[in-house]
Amino acid sequence: MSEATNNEIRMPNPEKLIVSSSPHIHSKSQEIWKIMLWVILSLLPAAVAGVWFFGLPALEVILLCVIFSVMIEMAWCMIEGKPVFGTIKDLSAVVTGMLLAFNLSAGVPWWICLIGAFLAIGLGKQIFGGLGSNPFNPALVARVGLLIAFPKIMTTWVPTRQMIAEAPTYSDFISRADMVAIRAGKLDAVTCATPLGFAKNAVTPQLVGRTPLEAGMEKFYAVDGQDGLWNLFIGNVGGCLGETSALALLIGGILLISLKLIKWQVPLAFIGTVAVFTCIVNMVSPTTTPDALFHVLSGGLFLGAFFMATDMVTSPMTTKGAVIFGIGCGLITCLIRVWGGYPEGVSFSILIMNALVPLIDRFAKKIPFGYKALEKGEAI
Amino acid sequence: MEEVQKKKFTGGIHPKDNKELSSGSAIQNAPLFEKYHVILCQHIGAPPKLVVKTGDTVKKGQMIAEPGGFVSAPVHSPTSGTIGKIFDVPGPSGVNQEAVEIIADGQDEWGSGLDPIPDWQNTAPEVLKERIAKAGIVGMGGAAFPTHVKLSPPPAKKIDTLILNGAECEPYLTADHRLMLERPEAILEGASIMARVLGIKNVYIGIESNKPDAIAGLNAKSEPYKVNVVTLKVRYPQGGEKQLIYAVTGRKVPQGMLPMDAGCVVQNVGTAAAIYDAVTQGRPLVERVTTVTGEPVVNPGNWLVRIGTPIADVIRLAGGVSRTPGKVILGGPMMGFAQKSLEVPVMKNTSGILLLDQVDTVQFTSQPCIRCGKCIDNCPMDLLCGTISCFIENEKFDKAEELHVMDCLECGACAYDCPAHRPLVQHVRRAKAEIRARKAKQNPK
Amino acid sequence: MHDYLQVTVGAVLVYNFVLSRFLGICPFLGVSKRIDTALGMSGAVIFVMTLASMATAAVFHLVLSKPVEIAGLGTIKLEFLQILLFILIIAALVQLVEIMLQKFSPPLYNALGIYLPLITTNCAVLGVATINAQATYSVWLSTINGFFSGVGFAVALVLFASLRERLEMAKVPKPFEGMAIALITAGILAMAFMGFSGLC
Amino acid sequence: MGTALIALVLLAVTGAALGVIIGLAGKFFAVKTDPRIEQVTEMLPGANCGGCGRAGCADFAKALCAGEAAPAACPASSPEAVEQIAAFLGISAGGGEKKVAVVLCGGDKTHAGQAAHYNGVSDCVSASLIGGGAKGCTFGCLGLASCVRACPFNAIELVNGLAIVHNEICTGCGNCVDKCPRKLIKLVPKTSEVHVYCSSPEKGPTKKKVCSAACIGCRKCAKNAEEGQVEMQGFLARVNYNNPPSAGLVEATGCPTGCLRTPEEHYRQETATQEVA
Repeated sequence: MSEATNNEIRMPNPEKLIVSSSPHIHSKSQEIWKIMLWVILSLLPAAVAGVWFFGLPALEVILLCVIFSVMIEMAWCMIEGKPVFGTIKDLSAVVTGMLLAFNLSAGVPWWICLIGAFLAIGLGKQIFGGLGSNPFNPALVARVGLLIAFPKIMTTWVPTRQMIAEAPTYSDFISRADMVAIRAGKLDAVTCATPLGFAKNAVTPQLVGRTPLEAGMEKFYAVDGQDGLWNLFIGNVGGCLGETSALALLIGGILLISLKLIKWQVPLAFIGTVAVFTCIVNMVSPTTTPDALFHVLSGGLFLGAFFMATDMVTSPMTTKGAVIFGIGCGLITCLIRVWGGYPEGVSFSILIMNALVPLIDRFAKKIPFGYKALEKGEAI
Repeated sequence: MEEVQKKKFTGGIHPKDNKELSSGSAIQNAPLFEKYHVILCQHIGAPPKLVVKTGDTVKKGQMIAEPGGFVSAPVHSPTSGTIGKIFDVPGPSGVNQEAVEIIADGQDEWGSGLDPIPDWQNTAPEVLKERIAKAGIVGMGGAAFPTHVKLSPPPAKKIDTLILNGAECEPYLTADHRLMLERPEAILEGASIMARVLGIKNVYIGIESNKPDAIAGLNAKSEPYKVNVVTLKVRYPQGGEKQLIYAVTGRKVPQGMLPMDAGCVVQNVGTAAAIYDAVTQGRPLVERVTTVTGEPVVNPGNWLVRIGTPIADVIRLAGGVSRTPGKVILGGPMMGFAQKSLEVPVMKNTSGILLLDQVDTVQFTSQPCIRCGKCIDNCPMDLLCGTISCFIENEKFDKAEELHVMDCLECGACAYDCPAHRPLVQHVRRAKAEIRARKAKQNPK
Repeated sequence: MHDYLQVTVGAVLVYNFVLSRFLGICPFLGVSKRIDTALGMSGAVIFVMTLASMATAAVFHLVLSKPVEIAGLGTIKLEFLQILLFILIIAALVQLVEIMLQKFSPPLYNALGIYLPLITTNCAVLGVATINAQATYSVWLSTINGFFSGVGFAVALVLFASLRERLEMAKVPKPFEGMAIALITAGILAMAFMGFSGLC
Repeated sequence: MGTALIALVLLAVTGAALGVIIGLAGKFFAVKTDPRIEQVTEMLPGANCGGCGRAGCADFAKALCAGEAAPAACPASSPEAVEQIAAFLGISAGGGEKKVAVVLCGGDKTHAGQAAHYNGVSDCVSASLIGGGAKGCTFGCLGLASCVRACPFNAIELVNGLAIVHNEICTGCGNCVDKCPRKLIKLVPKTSEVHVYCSSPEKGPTKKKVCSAACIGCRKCAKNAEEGQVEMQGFLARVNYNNPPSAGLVEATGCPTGCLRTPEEHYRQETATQEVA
């Protein structure tokens, strides 16, 4: 080859080359912000359902939580000396904000959102070193923290639009509590109980000649008419704004599972354990707790099973561990729901299982390729 | 005879293979260049000893360095000419290595001193094995382990299967693919020679299903050689030794052991063709097929280049680049080595020269692991990659060892899918180096 | 039966010594850096708590709860001696455990270091003794309560140790490194355990 | 009065009984330990640096009491502390010169360029495994602070991409020596006043291409020093640390690239170039 042609050929400039370890290419679809974006998208059905049932105040709570979460993350990064827009770009703060809002009643005042966002982002995540280092689910840290600090506000539920419109007898069972004081003029001054609250008989006075559970359940079905379970499924019941609609959560959950962003074993083990456990208890002693279907559809079980227990950072990494984690969550949830002091145990159970994750990780390891062959002596 | 793979390993990834860039272009012979830099140690094992000195004249194929032991291989001159200086050139691993400069005289005259053995079917296996050793043949797929050593299993190990690796699971690379298309007989006959050396009957050739033309071509010619062509699922790292054995035979190589512990010997298809040349033509390993590819390359393709050609010359053959690449990689994008110099010569195991645009290369970060578990799902060895890398990052090498970090293939399937862009393979390499150093310190032998 | 179940579940989960009663925080924070030492400490605490409960309950029922009549001095109730006597017994017990450990398991003895003698003055041990006395549990029930209180302590300690092993690899901001983040984690853990309240 | 008496008697009896039990247990299960071990451990610095070759200070103290080691084997103790331990145990302190570590490379960011961009783990071992690191000189300091992290005494500082040991803090424990993948760190006598800050065995012109502060093998220093004080190892001048030259050599030589320096001058110049950069 002659010198002349050599000069025309453009060659790479060695000084501009990058040296780094193999592999040199990367899957373009695997980015933290893309994962978070999918989670946000799959949370949207539940958000829409929340706004549909609880009205614009629900939207306001969602927006406030998201905005506060993002702002607190930015502020934290600023104080810590990190780039202010550095970590919000991965959208994890938005996800945390949404999950936090889903765990609040539609009727909470703005400052609950602020405190919740601070608990979630500050105490739940950034204090441990940011995304990836937090051992507990940030949104749940905030929810449990708020529940303990402000029990009254956190257990005051607003009824859905349909409930107010359709059931004139509704007012018999609502306590005209201090809703006015909480959100002056924004909602009707009514509150209602969650289905699990009815079951726990936490708010209804006991009727003569019936067990507390029967009385509670009767009231639940009386409030919601014949379609009690259907209402439970679509979310036309009282509760946190994002947890009531099992249908919407199921849609989002299936989206996440089909994208392989969460392990399907966790929700299955979680919900399955609750179903089996409550079914057994209900069969042995029907007066202790309602039937399994009621338990599965009520409370924050779907939200917890699909979106909180499956949080990558705070759940085990192996499939084996994920199953153990799910079963553990289910058991603790049932324990608290059936015999505990709180009507709902999903948040507590996930938080406790979060703490167990390092131990689960330690014992639920995978057997590397070729190790079984070594033990069995399959070698020739 | 065509077969379908028996077992499928768990994990693995399916990156876009981009093989269409160069798979259509036939192997071209590279022209003779003025100078070659032949690195002396081109294999795993004892370094060879130089047998020529500056000023000597050599013929093409003449031995310029003799083996330094049993696990070693000789090195031959890629062309006829005179020996220039003996100096250090940048090696593919980035460390300078001793090399011999050969100034071509333009005659390109053969003089290997090895006679062809056309009647190998009736030649003693020992003679064939010696020929393979003398021809300096090493594994051409990547590891560069001397082939005659692989063909000399200890008598205690019963070998019953020879597997030719034609999976070529690395994206971009097409050298093996073209070789299988253009020289199927050489590969099949080379396989038969190896089968004779090993004294076995079962010979398989595993090819990923994305090369249907190669499968069909080899199938059509395989009958007289009694070689079974196995179609493999397209999955990286299907071409990993242990994964290939598992796919073809259904046997798992026990942890920490070699393929021969599962009764198998695995050889690259390029090695088989080189053995064919060495035995039937009497030609030592002085040239090989290399793919030059990547989006920035003007004319990607496959070239038969002499060992010792600086990669700058090879890139020039492909017309240079149309834009500044971000990386120059020897080997494939998953396991190859990024280069900082274009003076690195082609080695016996250089299967490809890959140039990548900067936007296509991964930008590693030290972001914390978000524990998504992608790496664990992808790992073909079923290791807890993410946890291991966290331990290594905190210099807890003993804990990483407890999690079997030493079994890692470094295939890169973990880091490929890591949403946090963590340099998992680099962590593993560091841990392996540190653990080996610690062990060497504990028992200095 | 119900009594036993209530005592068991109560001691382990609901009235967990560390996470609910906030007793025994010193060894909880001190020996929770590694799971191995946490397990050793847990064993020691379970052992001491069980024995201490049994011994103190026996003393309580035999001596302290009964009015003693002594000639010339009249009837005296000795309950006021409870804490003094309990501390004496516990201190002696711990001393015994320490001597035994040093003899039979030197690595554990070394690993526990200063914390073993600290069990002597550990409020959790004295706590379980006084709780037993307050609730006037029988000797048998006291022993069970002591054992399961120890188990509850162990559960909290091992959980916490595993969390701290993980936190060691986290990039915690400078001001919160070390004990600060450990205390915050313990706080969240205690919050989570509040979910068990009302179980019995 | 009676109550107090009863209380006293009761406590005294219980205490006495328990005391007897513990006393007996102590006798039966007695473990013999050398009380000196604990005291010696307290006299040691407690950095657990491993510089003595033992697993931490407590292990070293055990070895000291057993007579298996000499107090001076502890590199981190001051001479006074060594004397104190020797006096306490009634043994000789043991000889040995005080050593310090030195990073024999002067290729900072200003003088030695990068051949390519490095993207990966910020650790020297990791970087050297990937294409031998991105630095132009394949023998120079990678500047990714592996030795800085390895030092239990914070004696190594990264100045302008170059690791520099602070002699006054360094105890010579040698933890950093193994950490350097380029083998640039040597333990030298604390008294040595001059070093050749280069470790590249390559030929002068080759070195010059990648680093302007390299030893080009001009032999000026070897000629100016006394016989045997500076040796030539191929193309590299090496100070003979068994017979180190005095600081005056620097001025006498006038090293053309300035890689022959005293440690103080080395630190001063690198800080100065860092400020410029």
